[in-house]
Amino acid sequence: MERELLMTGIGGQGVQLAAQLLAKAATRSGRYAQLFGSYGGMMRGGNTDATLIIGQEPVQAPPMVGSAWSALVMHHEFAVPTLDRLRAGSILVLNTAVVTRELLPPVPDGVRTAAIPASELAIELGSPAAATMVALGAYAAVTRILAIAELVETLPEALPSYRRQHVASNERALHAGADAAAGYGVLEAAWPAEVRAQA
Amino acid sequence: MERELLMTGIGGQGVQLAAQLLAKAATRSGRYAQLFGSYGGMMRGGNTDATLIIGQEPVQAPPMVGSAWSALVMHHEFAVPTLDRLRAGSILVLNTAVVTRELLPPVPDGVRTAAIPASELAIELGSPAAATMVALGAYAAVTRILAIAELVETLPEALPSYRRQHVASNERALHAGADAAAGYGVLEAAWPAEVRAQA
Amino acid sequence: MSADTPGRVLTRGTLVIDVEACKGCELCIDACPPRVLVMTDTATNSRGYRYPELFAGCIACQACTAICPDFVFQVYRYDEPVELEASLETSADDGA
Amino acid sequence: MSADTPGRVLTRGTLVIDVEACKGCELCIDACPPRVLVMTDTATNSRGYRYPELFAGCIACQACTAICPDFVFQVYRYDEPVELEASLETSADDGA
Amino acid sequence: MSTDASPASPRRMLPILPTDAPPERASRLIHDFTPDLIEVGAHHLCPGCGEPIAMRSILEAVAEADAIARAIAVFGIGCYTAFSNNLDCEVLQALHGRAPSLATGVKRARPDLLVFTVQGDGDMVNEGLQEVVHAAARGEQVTCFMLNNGVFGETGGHMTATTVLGQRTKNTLDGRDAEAHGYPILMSNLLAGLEGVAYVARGAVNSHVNVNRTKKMIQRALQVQQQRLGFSFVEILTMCPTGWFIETTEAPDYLADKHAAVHAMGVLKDAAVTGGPGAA
Amino acid sequence: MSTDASPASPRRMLPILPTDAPPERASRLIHDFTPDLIEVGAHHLCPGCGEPIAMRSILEAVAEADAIARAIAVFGIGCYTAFSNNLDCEVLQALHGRAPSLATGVKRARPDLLVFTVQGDGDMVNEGLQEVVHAAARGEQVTCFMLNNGVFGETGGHMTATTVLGQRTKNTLDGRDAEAHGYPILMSNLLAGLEGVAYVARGAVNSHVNVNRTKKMIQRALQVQQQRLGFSFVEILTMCPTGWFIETTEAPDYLADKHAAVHAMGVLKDAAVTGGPGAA
Amino acid sequence: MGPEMQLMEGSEAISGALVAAGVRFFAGYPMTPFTEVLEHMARRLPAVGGVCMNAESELEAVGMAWGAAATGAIAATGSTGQGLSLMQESLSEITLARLPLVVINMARAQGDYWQSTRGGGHGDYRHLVLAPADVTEAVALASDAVDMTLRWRNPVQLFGDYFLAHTYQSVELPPMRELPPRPEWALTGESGGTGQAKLVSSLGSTKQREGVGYDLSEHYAGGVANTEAMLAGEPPRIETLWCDDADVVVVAFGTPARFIRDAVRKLRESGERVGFARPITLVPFPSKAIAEAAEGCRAVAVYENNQGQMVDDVRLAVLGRAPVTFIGGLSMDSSGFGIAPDLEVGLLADRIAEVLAASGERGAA
Amino acid sequence: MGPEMQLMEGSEAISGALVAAGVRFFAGYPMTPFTEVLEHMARRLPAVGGVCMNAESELEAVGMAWGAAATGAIAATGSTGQGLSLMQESLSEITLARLPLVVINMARAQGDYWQSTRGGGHGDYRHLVLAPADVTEAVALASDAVDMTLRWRNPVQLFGDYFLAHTYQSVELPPMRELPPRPEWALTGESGGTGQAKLVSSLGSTKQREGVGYDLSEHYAGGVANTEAMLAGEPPRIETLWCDDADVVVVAFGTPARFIRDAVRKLRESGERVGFARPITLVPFPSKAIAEAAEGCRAVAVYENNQGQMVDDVRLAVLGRAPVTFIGGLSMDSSGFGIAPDLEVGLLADRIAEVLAASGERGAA
Ligand SMILES: Cc1ncc(C[n+]2csc(CCOP(=O)(O)OP(=O)(O)O)c2C)c(N)n1
Ligand SMILES: Cc1ncc(C[n+]2csc(CCOP(=O)(O)OP(=O)(O)O)c2C)c(N)n1
Ligand code: SF4
Ligand code: SF4
Ligand code: SF4
Ligand code: SF4
Ligand code: SF4
Ligand code: SF4
Ligand SMILES: [Mg+2]
Ligand SMILES: [Mg+2]
Repeated sequence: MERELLMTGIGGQGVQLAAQLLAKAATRSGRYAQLFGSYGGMMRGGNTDATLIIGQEPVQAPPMVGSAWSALVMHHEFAVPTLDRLRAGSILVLNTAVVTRELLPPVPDGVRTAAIPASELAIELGSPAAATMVALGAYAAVTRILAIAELVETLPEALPSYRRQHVASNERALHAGADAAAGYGVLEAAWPAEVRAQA
Repeated sequence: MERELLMTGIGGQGVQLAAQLLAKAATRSGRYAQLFGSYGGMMRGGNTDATLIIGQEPVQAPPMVGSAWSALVMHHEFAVPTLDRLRAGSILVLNTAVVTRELLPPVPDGVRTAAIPASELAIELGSPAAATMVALGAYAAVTRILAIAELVETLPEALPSYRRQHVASNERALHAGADAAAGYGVLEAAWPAEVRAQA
Repeated sequence: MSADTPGRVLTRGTLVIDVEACKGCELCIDACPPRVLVMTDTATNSRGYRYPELFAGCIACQACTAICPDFVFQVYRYDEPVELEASLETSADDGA
Repeated sequence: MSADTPGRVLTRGTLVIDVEACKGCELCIDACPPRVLVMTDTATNSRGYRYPELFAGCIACQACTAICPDFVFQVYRYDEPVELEASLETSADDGA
Repeated sequence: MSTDASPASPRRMLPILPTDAPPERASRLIHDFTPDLIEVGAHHLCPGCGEPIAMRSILEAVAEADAIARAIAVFGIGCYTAFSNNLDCEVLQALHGRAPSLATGVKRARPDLLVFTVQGDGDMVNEGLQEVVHAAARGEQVTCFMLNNGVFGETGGHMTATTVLGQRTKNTLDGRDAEAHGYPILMSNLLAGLEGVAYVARGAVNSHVNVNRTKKMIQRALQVQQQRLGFSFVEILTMCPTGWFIETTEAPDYLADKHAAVHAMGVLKDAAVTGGPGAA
Repeated sequence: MSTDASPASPRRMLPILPTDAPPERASRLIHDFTPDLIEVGAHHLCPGCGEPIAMRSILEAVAEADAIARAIAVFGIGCYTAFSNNLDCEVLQALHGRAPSLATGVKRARPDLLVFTVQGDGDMVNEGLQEVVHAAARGEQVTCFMLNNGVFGETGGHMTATTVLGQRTKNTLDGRDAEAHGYPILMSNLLAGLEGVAYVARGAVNSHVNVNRTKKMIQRALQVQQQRLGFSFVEILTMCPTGWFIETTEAPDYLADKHAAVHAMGVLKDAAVTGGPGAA
Repeated sequence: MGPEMQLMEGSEAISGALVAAGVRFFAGYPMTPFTEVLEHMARRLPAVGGVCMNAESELEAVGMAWGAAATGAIAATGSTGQGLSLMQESLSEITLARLPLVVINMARAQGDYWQSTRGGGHGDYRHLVLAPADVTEAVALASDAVDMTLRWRNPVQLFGDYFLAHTYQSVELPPMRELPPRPEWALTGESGGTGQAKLVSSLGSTKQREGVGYDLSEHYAGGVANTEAMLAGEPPRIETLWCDDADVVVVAFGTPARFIRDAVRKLRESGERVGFARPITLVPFPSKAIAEAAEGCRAVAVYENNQGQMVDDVRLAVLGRAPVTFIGGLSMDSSGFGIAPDLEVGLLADRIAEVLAASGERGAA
Repeated sequence: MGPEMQLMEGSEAISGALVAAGVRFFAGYPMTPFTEVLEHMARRLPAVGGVCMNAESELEAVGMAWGAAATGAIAATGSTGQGLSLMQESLSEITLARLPLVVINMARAQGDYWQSTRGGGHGDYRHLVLAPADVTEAVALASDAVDMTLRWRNPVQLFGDYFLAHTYQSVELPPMRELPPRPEWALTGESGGTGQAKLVSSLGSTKQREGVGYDLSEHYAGGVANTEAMLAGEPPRIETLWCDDADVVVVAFGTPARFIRDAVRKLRESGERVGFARPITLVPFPSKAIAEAAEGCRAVAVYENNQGQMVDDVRLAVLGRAPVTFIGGLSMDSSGFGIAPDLEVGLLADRIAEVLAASGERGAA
């Protein structure tokens, strides 16, 4: 079973770091992750996207997929190709602090959305750059892709050495996201029960 | 009709110059020549060979042939592959001043030989380097491949500019060779009568 | 050269600043001899970059435009210098 | 150094010349300080090259072997110099 | 564009002058946004990059020499390549390192044209060292401009053959160490020693004073070419805050203190002074 | 072998000494035919060629440094390549121009070995200029020997990047002309200016005095390498009568009057004197 | 799966695998998407006593690797597109000199298939070419590349792309291997003065005996024999899926093959009889396996991210037994890095469906 | 035949023909057997106001030719083996930049067939490749090469060898042609400052419009279209003899084909039904004509002076309709120049006879 997560945002939102964290945490948990990130150069405000696939067996899917189980949209500017790949039943975590209703490009029918004002929560936490961490916390909560604890444990390894002092703030961001998503419950569990038990 | 002439000698005997002269004269006479020379570097005493083909139409034969209508052997040292390519009826002009009976490698049966002490005659003429010119004169005489006059006319063009002063001595060498071969008559005329008339 | 009236500063020229072209590198800030260029505090252009603003006292020396990697400036020289209201900060050496 | 007996020349060493290896370039001829090396007139080795021959008066200086491109020489130094019969030519400066 | 007028900042109190339109007061435009020959002003080079500054000076000099309609620029490969399809001046794009040979072909085929290359240190001193040295020794009547930032900016800030000792780059993690990575090549000094070379100068764009000084070098180099005095060369030290892993505002001083301390600025050779190639 | 004793020649009268066997008189062999490390003495280089002389000196120096069993020679491509399969010293054959990079790989993999290249002017200054300059700047602990005859001997005597002005070669039929073909590169001078370089000297083999002087340069260069002082380089001017289209006997003077007049002999740099690379 | 599993991008995983397999010398020059291989090598090699050279250019990189390889060090180099083109002269001669070398070809798209498989240099030579489709396979093939290059004394290429270099996957690096003993042909200096001094040369390693010069013909004949033995002795590898009853078999290699596999899987799921074949070794090409996979099918479709190169090898394998249709195309990627934005599973499935439609059903005349 | 006929070696004749056809810029670096082309160019070009550069290396030679070509001068360069390998990066990019260029490839033997016909550089590109068998044909093809390279704005190679370079033949050089007008894409400096300044680049010649960067995909698509048009538009050429009733057709190219032709003629004379086919254009390969020539024969034999490269193209042409046997082999020439001492008409005839014997007679099952 492979679970696809598409992430899209703009430079400075921390999309790649969050993607790395989830992929590393999944690997630590004994799952197989595959992550392909792309970003438009070093310019601020450029697009930043990631295709993350987590499976219980070595990943078979290609680095970029045409259809995804879930998405995490931090910004609307380059979001169209991501939203286009969602299908009925896909899970969408939306950073509503930036992507307001008016700015949101069309979303396929049947997509289940968790609206999380991630950027706002991050600013409130004093870590505006941790916006995607907040959204990731929410994503983990509504999908049970991994436990928040598993993400937190992986933080020290995922952060570049010169950013290790940010472990605590990122931890807070993950929890804040999970808390913000509490109202959605589990939209769809990523893994069948027996697998979750195993992990 | 194509007539093959293989030439072999050692550095310093003037083999390549004689080959060039015949090829150029043939071209001037409206025939088609093809000449491929090979020599073993700049060392004195190295081999020097040439495959010359003259035809009335553009030459079809490859640059080096397996079987030849005639040969001109100035030295025995590297002569075996040349003699091997002669067949019954082939014409051989042999520089007997160097290639004595004892030194001569086996010659196929039926080869018609004109024995010309070319090197000796050249020394007598005071032009030891013109040995192959003498042999070429003899060759022209016994094959009528071209008239001696045609060779003589081409001399100025064939000699490199810094050797133009040698026209006269080379002319003498050609005649001396033809004279020396007089006793053999025409062993075989290179071209059918009508062709000769045309030229 | 000409002594400034206190509280006012002799101004020989001015700029047009193509704010949208700016990438916020601040090279112009240090380059400006009278230090009349100052970065916005938090205001940014649409790409998210802060950009310079001009105070009185420009001497039209073209230093800012010489060093700006993003071709942000037009420099104009006044036909006649004028005195404009200045601030303490901009005339002080440690400027903005 | 030691004055030569007239008609004889002090000789400090000698050569072995690998005549077959020689390519007749004559570099040794000019290199030899006492000019005791001379090319054959017409004699050649089997490849057709003339080669050097040695007269009395070698000083075992190794100049010939230093410059010979074809490694033709062995140089021997006599334990004791000897006087050998010389020729006018070889002791003269314009030598052979 | 969001305008912020937070009253917390004292600076906001100052009289900011309007700069969104030409002044109404009588005045003269003395320097425009973009040099005439750069067709699209906006480029995607990094904030604080020195290369656009150098590029601008080169183009201004070509325009001022009134040579726009008889010039061909040959571009190398590096970040500056962003300008190769962005100029209103004819451009031939070369492969990485090969521009001087292409420029040679252009100039020999069209000796009447003004031919110059735009290359970086990676392009010229690494990949294409041989080409430029040969062109210089040949006394080729072309001008080569080298934007020297001591790194391959384009690939992310790796060491080049001009990186100074001790400089940290992406693949000299502990700083360039002579034992492991050797010494920098001082390109201007190397070329100045060649007989075919008529003009060599090293400038920089880390201050407006240096920008102006360098502009004069560029002008002189083009002049030397037009007078057919021999090969001309201007090396321009440029900031690369991205590849140097420092703030944009630190880059000009870093250039002066590190890079220019080794690659010293100045005119190293001028045929007019020494009497032309061959006179040295 | 035909011995001629024509009575017409007065020289035949002179007492020619026997030289076909070692002397019977008590004596000591002080110089043998072929240096120990040249396995097959005979080679097919032209009469009067300077390259075998240089080759001999290099090998003698290696032997005298007692480094035979820990040396690797890296050969370029030129007439001297005839020696690459002819030595009792380990040899790595490089492509035309690439020897310094191969030598770098060898030395970095085996820093304990003595590594040197044997290249010609065509190989080093034409095809492989970049490789040697980079290796030198890197302060690579190898020695490069360059046999400089100012032509591609191997291809028949064409102009190289060291051919002096006015020299007639196969493709500069009217002599090398600066306008058309540029100026020669003075390789030793170029390298001496690089910081990583510890030793540079230019010798020649056109007289036994120069052969001996050059031998000392070679010895010193190898010493410099063994002391890990930096890159070392000896350029050796060699005769190429074939490529120069002159008599063998004229070649030594031609070298002195033409080639060495431009490529001047001498020690250009010695780290022991100047204090090692980096001290300059 | 295990505690040693780590998330790594392809470049890092390949570097790690090479070092684990014994590579101790690397030289390279940055170029996207090869750059990170160089960076990871620069980090990993010094730690194990190896050497990584920041060569001044690709020409010099391959030369340095050549020199190191001649001493018996296990050496590697690599580049991308233009850089590999520059190395062709040396790659050709290193092969003639019978030296082992691992070449990491992080290609931009797949336009260099011919260069890699035919040899872009001069003369007759072949490199073994391994084309992993993902990071896990790249790790395995990197180890194999080291084994193969030592076994045959012939360069071996790992043919990857931007995706392979930059995709992160959970992988387990193999443990560090003990270095094999230095091969007897390697230069060490020690044979000098013995009368048997070694020679490593593309012209042969036999010293001059009689006469002058190398024994070129002997050397060339040896090279030919080695190439033949290598091509015959190294088993071709391929991944095939669902070919037994396929109407159409689709052939693709490298990362693009994963997109094709996905497209084929999709078509299978919707009931189409489509098969999938992915050559893992491009040299030797799995011709027999492809011919078998194509046995009885109505058409073979070939996808490559180029104008059609491997399609020749597929045609040579199938040799007229089924029509071979090219469904690939040049990467129109505006970054120039060949990340192939046209690699869309849906689009690929459509192209395959077209071939299916045109070819009719298996067994039907 | 006429008074203008002169005896010339191939190198000189090719040089003369190129200059007559309009080549005005040449740059090269000596290497046997290409050297004489350079020498003759150095003699002939200045006389007609052209330029011949003694480039310091092959890399620089091809760069100089590139620069000259960009100004609209008809340019040529060339080399041999190693030298051509060094040029691959540039040859690839010159093609992408859509510049005309004539490349004289005086190969050592025929081991560089793949390099020439597939392109040894990076990416998808093809050069037209013309392989004359003798000097007369070389003269004609040299003129055609100039026409073709101007017609397609794509490099064209003349693939010769030691024999072609060094064989003297009686030939007539074509008269000097008038130079064509400078093409509109050529750089002249003049468009500078007009707002439409020209750009010549392998990344495209469209200037930056919206956004940043070249329009790579447009440029690549244009290149693909040009390559396809060229390959379809340039008629393949071939010489065929005695194929109609042949039991075995022998395919060979270049000078070696003349030895094969002689061998085939000999076999015909002794009553054997052997045919001969010689591709004159290697790109485009005369596949259709080969397939036709092979129609009904029992076997196709391919001779090349290499380990077997063109044999792939023959197999692709015949596509299983007849067995294809390789009867060539690597040149074992000890000079290294590939003059192929194994090219013996008798020996070749024997090899062909073997294929004949093994294949049985035409029409017999
Ligand atoms: C043959 C080749 N190798 C490598 C590259 C990758 N590459 C592109 S730009 C560049 C470095 C450019 O450095 P520099 O010229 O200093 O320019 P900068 O980016 O610093 O402006 C490299 C290595 C290439 N394009 N071609
Ligand atoms: C890439 C390449 N280009 C050209 C050649 C042909 N070539 C062989 S040796 C040589 C010149 C050698 O010159 P140099 O190094 O000066 O040696 P010399 O022959 O003068 O001793 C050339 C051009 C070659 N072998 N390889
Ligand atoms: S120098 Fe230019 S880009 Fe940088 S801050 Fe000033 S105006 Fe902006
Ligand atoms: S023109 Fe001079 S004084 Fe005016 S803003 Fe620019 S730098 Fe400052
Ligand atoms: S130097 Fe040597 S090769 Fe030359 S003539 Fe003297 S002995 Fe003979
Ligand atoms: S050793 Fe000296 S003196 Fe004796 S022959 Fe040689 S050069 Fe002359
Ligand atoms: S990487 Fe450096 S050189 Fe390149 S654009 Fe950025 S600052 Fe400029
Ligand atoms: S051509 Fe010159 S370098 Fe070569 S062997 Fe002859 S003399 Fe020596
Ligand atoms: Mg740079
Ligand atoms: Mg030389």
